[in-house]
Amino acid sequence: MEILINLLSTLCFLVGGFLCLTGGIGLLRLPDFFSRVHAAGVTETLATPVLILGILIHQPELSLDSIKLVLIMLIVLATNPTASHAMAKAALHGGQRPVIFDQPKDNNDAPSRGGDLSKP
Amino acid sequence: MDIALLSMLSITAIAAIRLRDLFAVTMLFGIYSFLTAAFFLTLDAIDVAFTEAAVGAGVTTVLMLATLRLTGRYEQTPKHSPLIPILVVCITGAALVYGTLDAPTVGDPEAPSQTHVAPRYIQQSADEIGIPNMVTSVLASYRGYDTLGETFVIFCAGLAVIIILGLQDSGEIHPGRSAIGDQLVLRVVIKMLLPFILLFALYVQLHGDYGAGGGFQAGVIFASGFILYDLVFGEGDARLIIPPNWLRRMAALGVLLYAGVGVTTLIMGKNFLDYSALAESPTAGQHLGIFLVEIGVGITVFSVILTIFFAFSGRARIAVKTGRGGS
Amino acid sequence: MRGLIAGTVWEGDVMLHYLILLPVLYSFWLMLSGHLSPLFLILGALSSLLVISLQQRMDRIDSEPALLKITPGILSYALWLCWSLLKANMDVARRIWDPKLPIDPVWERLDIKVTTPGEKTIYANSITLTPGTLTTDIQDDHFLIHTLTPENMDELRRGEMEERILKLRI
Amino acid sequence: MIFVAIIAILMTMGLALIRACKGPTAYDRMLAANMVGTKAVLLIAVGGYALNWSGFADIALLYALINFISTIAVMRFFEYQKSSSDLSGE
Repeated sequence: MEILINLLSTLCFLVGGFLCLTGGIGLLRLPDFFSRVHAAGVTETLATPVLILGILIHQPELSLDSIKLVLIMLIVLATNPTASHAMAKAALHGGQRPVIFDQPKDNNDAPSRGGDLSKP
Repeated sequence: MDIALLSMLSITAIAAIRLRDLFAVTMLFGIYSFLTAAFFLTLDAIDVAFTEAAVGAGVTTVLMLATLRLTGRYEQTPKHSPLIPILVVCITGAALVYGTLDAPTVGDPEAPSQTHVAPRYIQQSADEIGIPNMVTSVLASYRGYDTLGETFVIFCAGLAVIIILGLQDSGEIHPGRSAIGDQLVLRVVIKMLLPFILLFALYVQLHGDYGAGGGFQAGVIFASGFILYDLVFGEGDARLIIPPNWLRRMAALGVLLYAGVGVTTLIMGKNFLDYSALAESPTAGQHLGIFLVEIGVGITVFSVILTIFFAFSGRARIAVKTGRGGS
Repeated sequence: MRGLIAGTVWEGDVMLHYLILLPVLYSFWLMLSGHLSPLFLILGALSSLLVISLQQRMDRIDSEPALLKITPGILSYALWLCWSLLKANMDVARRIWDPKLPIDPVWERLDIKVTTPGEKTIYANSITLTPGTLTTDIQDDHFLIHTLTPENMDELRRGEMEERILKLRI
Repeated sequence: MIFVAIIAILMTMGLALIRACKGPTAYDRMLAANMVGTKAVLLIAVGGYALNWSGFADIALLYALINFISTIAVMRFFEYQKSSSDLSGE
């Protein structure tokens, strides 16, 4: 049983650490602001819960701190997309436009660059 | 971990100096604060880390940004050569490093800071004050004078800002949406989150005896909650909820509460701020005294920080208005 | 009064909201504090009441109360969201580590069926929470979505997430 | 094993720092700063657990809240700055 717990928590820490790094690499590699938001999302949406899950499994017994860790996870999950969305909207409002490599589909309803979206 | 944090700190600092875009510099300072607080944690200074997180990363960033609204976004390129400042900094730094050669190493049991009053605080505070968190008992009881002085300093800072920038009453302000106030998601999430932030601040205020926290941090967090509300729902609404003239009175009230506790102990025949006079048993008196004093600190810090924020943002609004009239 | 989550609300709804919020806040306090001495229980109750009264003042002044609604479907939605988060994360992580960086960002309009502010918030935040998709703007009848790949966009257009949110009846 | 996670978090903070220094736009810096903040929350939660700091959960909770507030503040003032500079540009 103990071996299983150790194995599981180790797995959680490794996966969480790896996901964190993925986000960091993505933040550097991706070409424009909007795609970088996705990279930041990877770290925040999965790495945080996985790492906190790792701690929860690793702990010998439930305590007040474990409840607080769950609260932290919930707050991060609630605030992070909000902040990302608000940043994306601010960037849009500030005149940034996403880089789109090519437009294979000819959607009529697709917003043209700098079209009616930039309504203040 | 220390080395990694320290090297990141220096990278941030150098980048902050090199950049001319003050917005970017402010954000880098935010990062710097986060790193500093993490560093304090590795030194096991929980209370300091708590303060650094609340003040350095939260309120300072907001106030610096509010200042940037009043000034400009870009720093002017300096006209003089950087050589002389660099020389001065190098000499001072070298002198400081030379000074540390004589200083005892961290954790040396023979160091003066460990042999003077610290043993008494560590060994006897639990008996004398009856509070598990030593930092709180040192801050509010042993060093009660210092903390009273600090509270006065904060109060005076608030006064100075009001005198220089002025604080408009809510009469001339019309409630309205702020620049990013039309963001639906932000409004909903913040309205849901705000009660929890405020309750967390109250928890920090009231649990200073047991864990990291106390009046200073709690006041800052409580004020941050209102600043957040102001940022999203517009300052008209925020000023209706806490009118600026309340804030002025509350700032004075906090200081008066603190000093009043001191005067009460005087009247009851003990020294100024010797809380053991407040109840039959000395520890119960200490508990009550520290509790009241911390509340005084919390009220003052909260109202002064919010006052400063309102004064800055109100000033910025006037600046924009007159700028528009001129063009 | 205009509610921030449910559309139009009445005074009674608002009172009920505070009645729900009070125990929620008090349990939050208990989770934070962990001290069960009478002093701290009373202080917690007083603090919760203070926060509620401040909240009430805010609601009265901006007249946009955010009403809590607890619906039974929320748990199953959360589980489903976790599962789709897992899938999306693996996909994006794979693309980031791929030396060729196989991304093809799309930025398009997505027509929505959700109407109330609460549903819109949950939908927009769920989209943003899922890596690979990002809500950049919210209008009355459509979102603007930025996705890393066209497949992500097609997934959204199929509208499974939206159906599930509509079933929540928030 | 928990130290592998800590090192990974520290490295991620470093990578985000590089992005914050490089820019190029203010929004990128904002994003990087936000990410450093969330990584600090994680670092305190994981590191605090591993090294047995007392009260680490409180501080991580505070960080999570403060990080959000400062991101919103940066955004708000950035928008404001832009709109007022537009005004003066007219």
